[in-house]
Amino acid sequence: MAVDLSVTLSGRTLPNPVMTASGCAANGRELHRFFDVSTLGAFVTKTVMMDPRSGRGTPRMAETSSGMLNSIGLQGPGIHAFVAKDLPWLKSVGARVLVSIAGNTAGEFADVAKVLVDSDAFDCVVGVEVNISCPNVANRGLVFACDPLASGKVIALVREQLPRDVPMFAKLTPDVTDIVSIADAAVKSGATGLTMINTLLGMVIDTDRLRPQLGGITGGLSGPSIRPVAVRALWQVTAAMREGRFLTVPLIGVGGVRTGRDALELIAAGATAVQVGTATFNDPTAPQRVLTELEALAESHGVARISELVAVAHDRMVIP
Amino acid sequence: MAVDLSVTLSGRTLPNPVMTASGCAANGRELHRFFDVSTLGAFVTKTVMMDPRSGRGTPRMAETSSGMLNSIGLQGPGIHAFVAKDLPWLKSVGARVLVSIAGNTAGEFADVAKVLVDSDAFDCVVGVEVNISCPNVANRGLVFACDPLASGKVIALVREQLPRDVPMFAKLTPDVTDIVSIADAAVKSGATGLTMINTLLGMVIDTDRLRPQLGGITGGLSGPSIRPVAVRALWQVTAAMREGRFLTVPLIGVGGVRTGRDALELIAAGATAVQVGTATFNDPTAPQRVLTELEALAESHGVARISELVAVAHDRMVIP
Amino acid sequence: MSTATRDSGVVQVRGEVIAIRRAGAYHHLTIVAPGVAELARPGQFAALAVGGPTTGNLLRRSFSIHKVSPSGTYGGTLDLVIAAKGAGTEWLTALRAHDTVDVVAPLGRPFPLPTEAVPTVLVGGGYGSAPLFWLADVLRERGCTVEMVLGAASEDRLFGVVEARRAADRVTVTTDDGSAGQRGWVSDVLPEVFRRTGAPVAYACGPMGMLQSVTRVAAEHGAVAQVAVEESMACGVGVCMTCVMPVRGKDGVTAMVRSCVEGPVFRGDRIRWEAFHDGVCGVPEDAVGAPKVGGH
Amino acid sequence: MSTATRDSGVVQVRGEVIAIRRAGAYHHLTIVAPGVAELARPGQFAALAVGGPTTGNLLRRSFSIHKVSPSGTYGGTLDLVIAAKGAGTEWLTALRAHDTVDVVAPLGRPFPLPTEAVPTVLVGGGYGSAPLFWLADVLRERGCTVEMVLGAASEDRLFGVVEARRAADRVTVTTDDGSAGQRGWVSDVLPEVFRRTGAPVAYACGPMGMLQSVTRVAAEHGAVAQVAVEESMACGVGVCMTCVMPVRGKDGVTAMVRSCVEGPVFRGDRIRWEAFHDGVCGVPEDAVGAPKVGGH
Ligand SMILES: Cc1cc2nc3c(=O)[nH]c(=O)nc-3n(C[C@H](O)[C@H](O)[C@H](O)COP(=O)(O)OP(=O)(O)OC[C@H]3O[C@@H](n4cnc5c(N)ncnc54)[C@H](O)[C@@H]3O)c2cc1C
Ligand SMILES: Cc1cc2nc3c(=O)[nH]c(=O)nc-3n(C[C@H](O)[C@H](O)[C@H](O)COP(=O)(O)OP(=O)(O)OC[C@H]3O[C@@H](n4cnc5c(N)ncnc54)[C@H](O)[C@@H]3O)c2cc1C
Ligand SMILES: Cc1cc2nc3c(=O)[nH]c(=O)nc-3n(C[C@H](O)[C@H](O)[C@H](O)COP(=O)(O)O)c2cc1C
Ligand SMILES: Cc1cc2nc3c(=O)[nH]c(=O)nc-3n(C[C@H](O)[C@H](O)[C@H](O)COP(=O)(O)O)c2cc1C
Ligand code: FES
Ligand code: FES
Repeated sequence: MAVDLSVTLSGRTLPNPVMTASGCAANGRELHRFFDVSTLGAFVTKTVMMDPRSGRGTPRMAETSSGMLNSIGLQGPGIHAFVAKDLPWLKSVGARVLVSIAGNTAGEFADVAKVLVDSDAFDCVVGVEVNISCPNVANRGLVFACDPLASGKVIALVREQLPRDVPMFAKLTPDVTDIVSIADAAVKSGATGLTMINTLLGMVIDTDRLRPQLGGITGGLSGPSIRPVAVRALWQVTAAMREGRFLTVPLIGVGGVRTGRDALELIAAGATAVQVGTATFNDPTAPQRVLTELEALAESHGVARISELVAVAHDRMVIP
Repeated sequence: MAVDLSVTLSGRTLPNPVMTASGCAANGRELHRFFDVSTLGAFVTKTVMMDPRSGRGTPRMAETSSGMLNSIGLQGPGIHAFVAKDLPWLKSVGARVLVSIAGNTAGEFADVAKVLVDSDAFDCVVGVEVNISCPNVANRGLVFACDPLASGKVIALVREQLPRDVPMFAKLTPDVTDIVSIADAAVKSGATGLTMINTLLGMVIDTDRLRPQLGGITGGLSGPSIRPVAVRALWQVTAAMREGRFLTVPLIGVGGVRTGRDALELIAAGATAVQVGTATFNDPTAPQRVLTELEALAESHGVARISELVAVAHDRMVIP
Repeated sequence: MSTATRDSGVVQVRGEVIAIRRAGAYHHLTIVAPGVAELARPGQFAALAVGGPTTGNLLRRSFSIHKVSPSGTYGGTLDLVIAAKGAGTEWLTALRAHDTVDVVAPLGRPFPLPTEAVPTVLVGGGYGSAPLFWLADVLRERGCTVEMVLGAASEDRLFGVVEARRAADRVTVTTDDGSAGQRGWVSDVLPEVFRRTGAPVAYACGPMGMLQSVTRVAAEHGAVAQVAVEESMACGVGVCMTCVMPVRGKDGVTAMVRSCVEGPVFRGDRIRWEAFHDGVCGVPEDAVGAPKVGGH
Repeated sequence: MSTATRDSGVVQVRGEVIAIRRAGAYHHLTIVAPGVAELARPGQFAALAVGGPTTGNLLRRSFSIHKVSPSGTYGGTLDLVIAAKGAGTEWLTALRAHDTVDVVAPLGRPFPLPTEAVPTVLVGGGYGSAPLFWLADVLRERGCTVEMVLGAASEDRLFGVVEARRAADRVTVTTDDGSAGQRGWVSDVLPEVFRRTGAPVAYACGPMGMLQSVTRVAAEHGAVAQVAVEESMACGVGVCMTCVMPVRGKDGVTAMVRSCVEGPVFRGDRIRWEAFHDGVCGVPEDAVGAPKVGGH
């Protein structure tokens, strides 16, 4: 019997829970050579800011054990070019789009959101992902998502720009002492959902040249190596919501998903939807393959709806 | 030409910079079947607390991509049995011992240190590693090392128990927003060095049973997968010390070291000595092999002393 | 090739696979592993590194030693019987002749042998029978009679039925689905075997549930069960503390002991079976250092 | 086997290695990869997954396509020339016949061909010569004359000297140590080659330093250099933005462009060589979206 794969995220129903991860799929055209991107639950675009950005110098990557470091520096065309070219293309192929936005200041986030909302192709947008895991120019470059106050401020300002019915996900960094307090602040400030996790801050040293391997010195660690951290973050925030510490909102899981089994792991920990990032570099069809594998796995667990598996592990603990 | 491998850690000179990691080598006898543990720079013992502890139920481990999770729960014989049996044995084979201690409360850390100092075999101890990455019973189980104040308190109390000339290393967790502030607090409170990093908090869900795989639900993530986080932590703290933000103390690097090249990476980031943990489970001779490989690599870099390579990457950045 | 390991009863050696063949649902590997045969005793195990140089699977996989032979055309060999179930065992069972694999062996405590010539019962579940044929040979050399009971879910999951007929004085086979031997569990036939043989000792290797019932039935017949357990192991050599289980010592005190060094063979009646539940094992309240209420 | 990929000029296919042989310091692999040959043009590359199912090395490795053949006993094949230097290339060069490897190809932009029959110069450094023989064939089919210059550190690091004699009208070889051909660098002999041939276009593939000097010498002789660059690539398909370099567009504006989709072949005079320094490349101040002083 076919499993109903549809999931509802803050009022928007998607045909299935699998998405690309921001920055790991560009804006769609490249992957569309390998599979039809409209078959995914949603397509998540590369984080876009107000102005065009060159990003950092190179090298921008280092392979690590079961993962990689990147220091792209949010290279992108700027929101105006994005809404003029990328978003209409995604709409033209029938994709449901989760647009990732960022800013150097809280105000810039809101400005980017405004341009997006006013754009022609906005009706293909099923939500906005607010990438608060980027440096706050006003606070010595401290990442917004490391501080509940700064996080809350960004979310509140973006919320004002978005129509009420547009879902807004705050994307959190795991590089904090207490991710629950950041989640709490984001939800209280109006996030209708949370995406977890962004990359971990890491570094690789080139042992031949004895210097940092990345031009940007530190970079973001991603890939299967970090999946246990993503699962833990989803678990903690789900547990906090179940305890009623703040409003229950849907979570989007991301971090190290390479197979349908990995996706199920994040779902069982609390994610309603799942993004596939670095695995796409290993296999350009990864998001689609993960979806197929996840479907088969859900079927083998005998559920009628994939949503029955969301957070299921919280109810299945064995206390001997 | 042979490289001089000796390193000095807070006044104690060790023949080389390679150590076991606490909890990854038991207390010596088992590995001594594979290589002579006295050939290492130092042998780091499993964290010991005041009383015997059973540790947690099982499963206690999960393999992860290029790493593993553990939730042992600090199983151990208690400090009295340790000083009666384990320490004398290590002394009898000529090992230099770095003793890892912990407590449920700041006071317990100090009590454990006192028993250790008063013990007969104490002269083989080249330092104490204070494992503050464990839960503080007095503060809802929050890990000491997540809070600068709690960290400082433990360190100050242990310091009082140790003779002036006994090096004391605070072992830090990477699960914090700002590791430099914890390092700062530990050094200001009397740590003569820092060990970085302990495991990252992680979790694995068994996707057949749809429940947490570990009996203890969450566990510590270790192995090559976390090496980029260790390198980053060593780099940040070294950079802060070089900027004069607090006293410069030696760092012991730990996290994902499997080869001599990995050890060199941590050394180039700022570590004076290096511990080999999870890799020992893959290869019981790993600590000794890492030492051999590190020596060859140092030679290939043409240095006379390994200490010339400590933090060398900070001086070799290319800013194009 | 072999690392001289300090006269310590264990070697680490880069083994060479010289034969690999299917045996029902399992793969039977023969590995040249100099030094192992001279040290190994029935009930001990080998820990193999998996995945090759680029692998992301760091932990060793443990397997009961099926048999060893000290010399041969290629030097000492080691035989293992492996069920492919996950990444590591799939890699191992896909090896080809002449591939190499890093082996640490022998590990753990062997089956203790009776000091006198007594009747014995050997019980194997699935691939758990692998170490029993060699054990049977050793027991028979000592004048013991050996009766074997082999059980599995289905015929393809039985290992060594033919070999059993050679190694044992009598063999009973059970399968859950009746595809071979008697339909049912080994515990269904065991009472009769104990009654018939009057064996004071049973040796068993297989799933935990089976080991528990062998222990129970043995006790009901006044026999001692020596069981080889299988607990998740990260290191296999005693340094990680992941493989513990609650076992009562000679002094009656329960401790969480490492099954890789103090086991894998334990007296069944010393294991605190009641602490095991659906793949999870708790710490009995009376165990040494058990968490106090409200404590750690 | 091959994944039909939406008429998009690229296929992902589980290739089968049918031959692997040493060629000096390199390994020459022939892989059955149906669908690639029909789409590929000289200068494009293939991205291979490495390490097998348990690997911790996730990123694909990129290699210039040496040649393709649309049909054959085994179906279309793809040839690559690989230098073992790290984990991935060591794994690839240790493959044996009948092993499989996941291939995505062809990728990137090919060498642009002259519209008229003109003299051409092809310059290869080390394994950088791999794509040039096929290019030479295509150029000669169009009536171009081809003069080849092959350089390397030492004789064993030259690739295809014999093949060059077949494919080109004239061949010059240089090695840093003089172990074959002329001692020195390709840039030492290039001025003479340009003078002699009057070629308006040069094609080059090899280390960045070499590409820069080919560009310079070509410009000095009024020629355009088309160079195939090698920048660290995480995905090879245009989605990760790791492989960028500063390149001036037709409009004169510099942008950080992806060398995997807008390259790997660029006009040499469009690359902002001055931004490269000892393995690191900065963002020129005048590049689109470059960090402002005090800005990001
Ligand atoms: C003392 C002992 C003897 C054994 N003898 C045999 C034998 O003769 N034949 C045989 O086929 N199997 C035997 N096993 C079980 C075998 O070790 C596991 O099936 C194997 O480790 C699974 O590895 P995997 O990579 O296929 O599975 P995965 O699930 O990928 O393994 C993940 C991790 O869990 C550990 N693990 C998983 N299952 C087990 C298990 N049952 N026991 C211990 N660790 C486990 C693995 O070692 C690995 O670290 C024995 C186990 C022990 C402890
Ligand atoms: C367009 C292109 C064509 C190439 N053609 C060839 C060829 O024909 N023959 C050949 O031998 N090599 C070629 N290379 C270089 C080849 O890709 C690298 O040598 C290889 O990726 C190194 O992998 P490794 O695992 O051995 O090294 P590692 O150092 O372990 O690689 C680590 C990571 O860095 C990346 N990386 C390292 N060096 C390079 C590099 N030079 N270029 C791109 N990525 C790199 C790897 O892909 C991997 O992700 C080409 C590279 C590019 C970009
Ligand atoms: C090359 C690269 C670029 C990324 N760019 C972005 C980005 O622009 N915005 C963002 O929110 N996350 C970005 N990420 C983070 C991913 O979206 C994702 O959160 C993270 O990589 C963990 O998932 P993974 O392990 O599946 O890759 C990037 C990751 C990588 C590897
Ligand atoms: C099984 C296991 C047990 C550990 N026990 C301790 C411990 O008792 N005390 C401690 O300070 N660290 C403990 N650690 C952490 C290690 O000492 C080390 O900091 C960490 O594993 C990272 O290093 P690695 O990647 O080399 O393993 C343990 C790690 C593992 C894997
Ligand atoms: S498996 Fe590591 S102590 Fe037993
Ligand atoms: S390698 Fe990923 S965009 Fe070029």
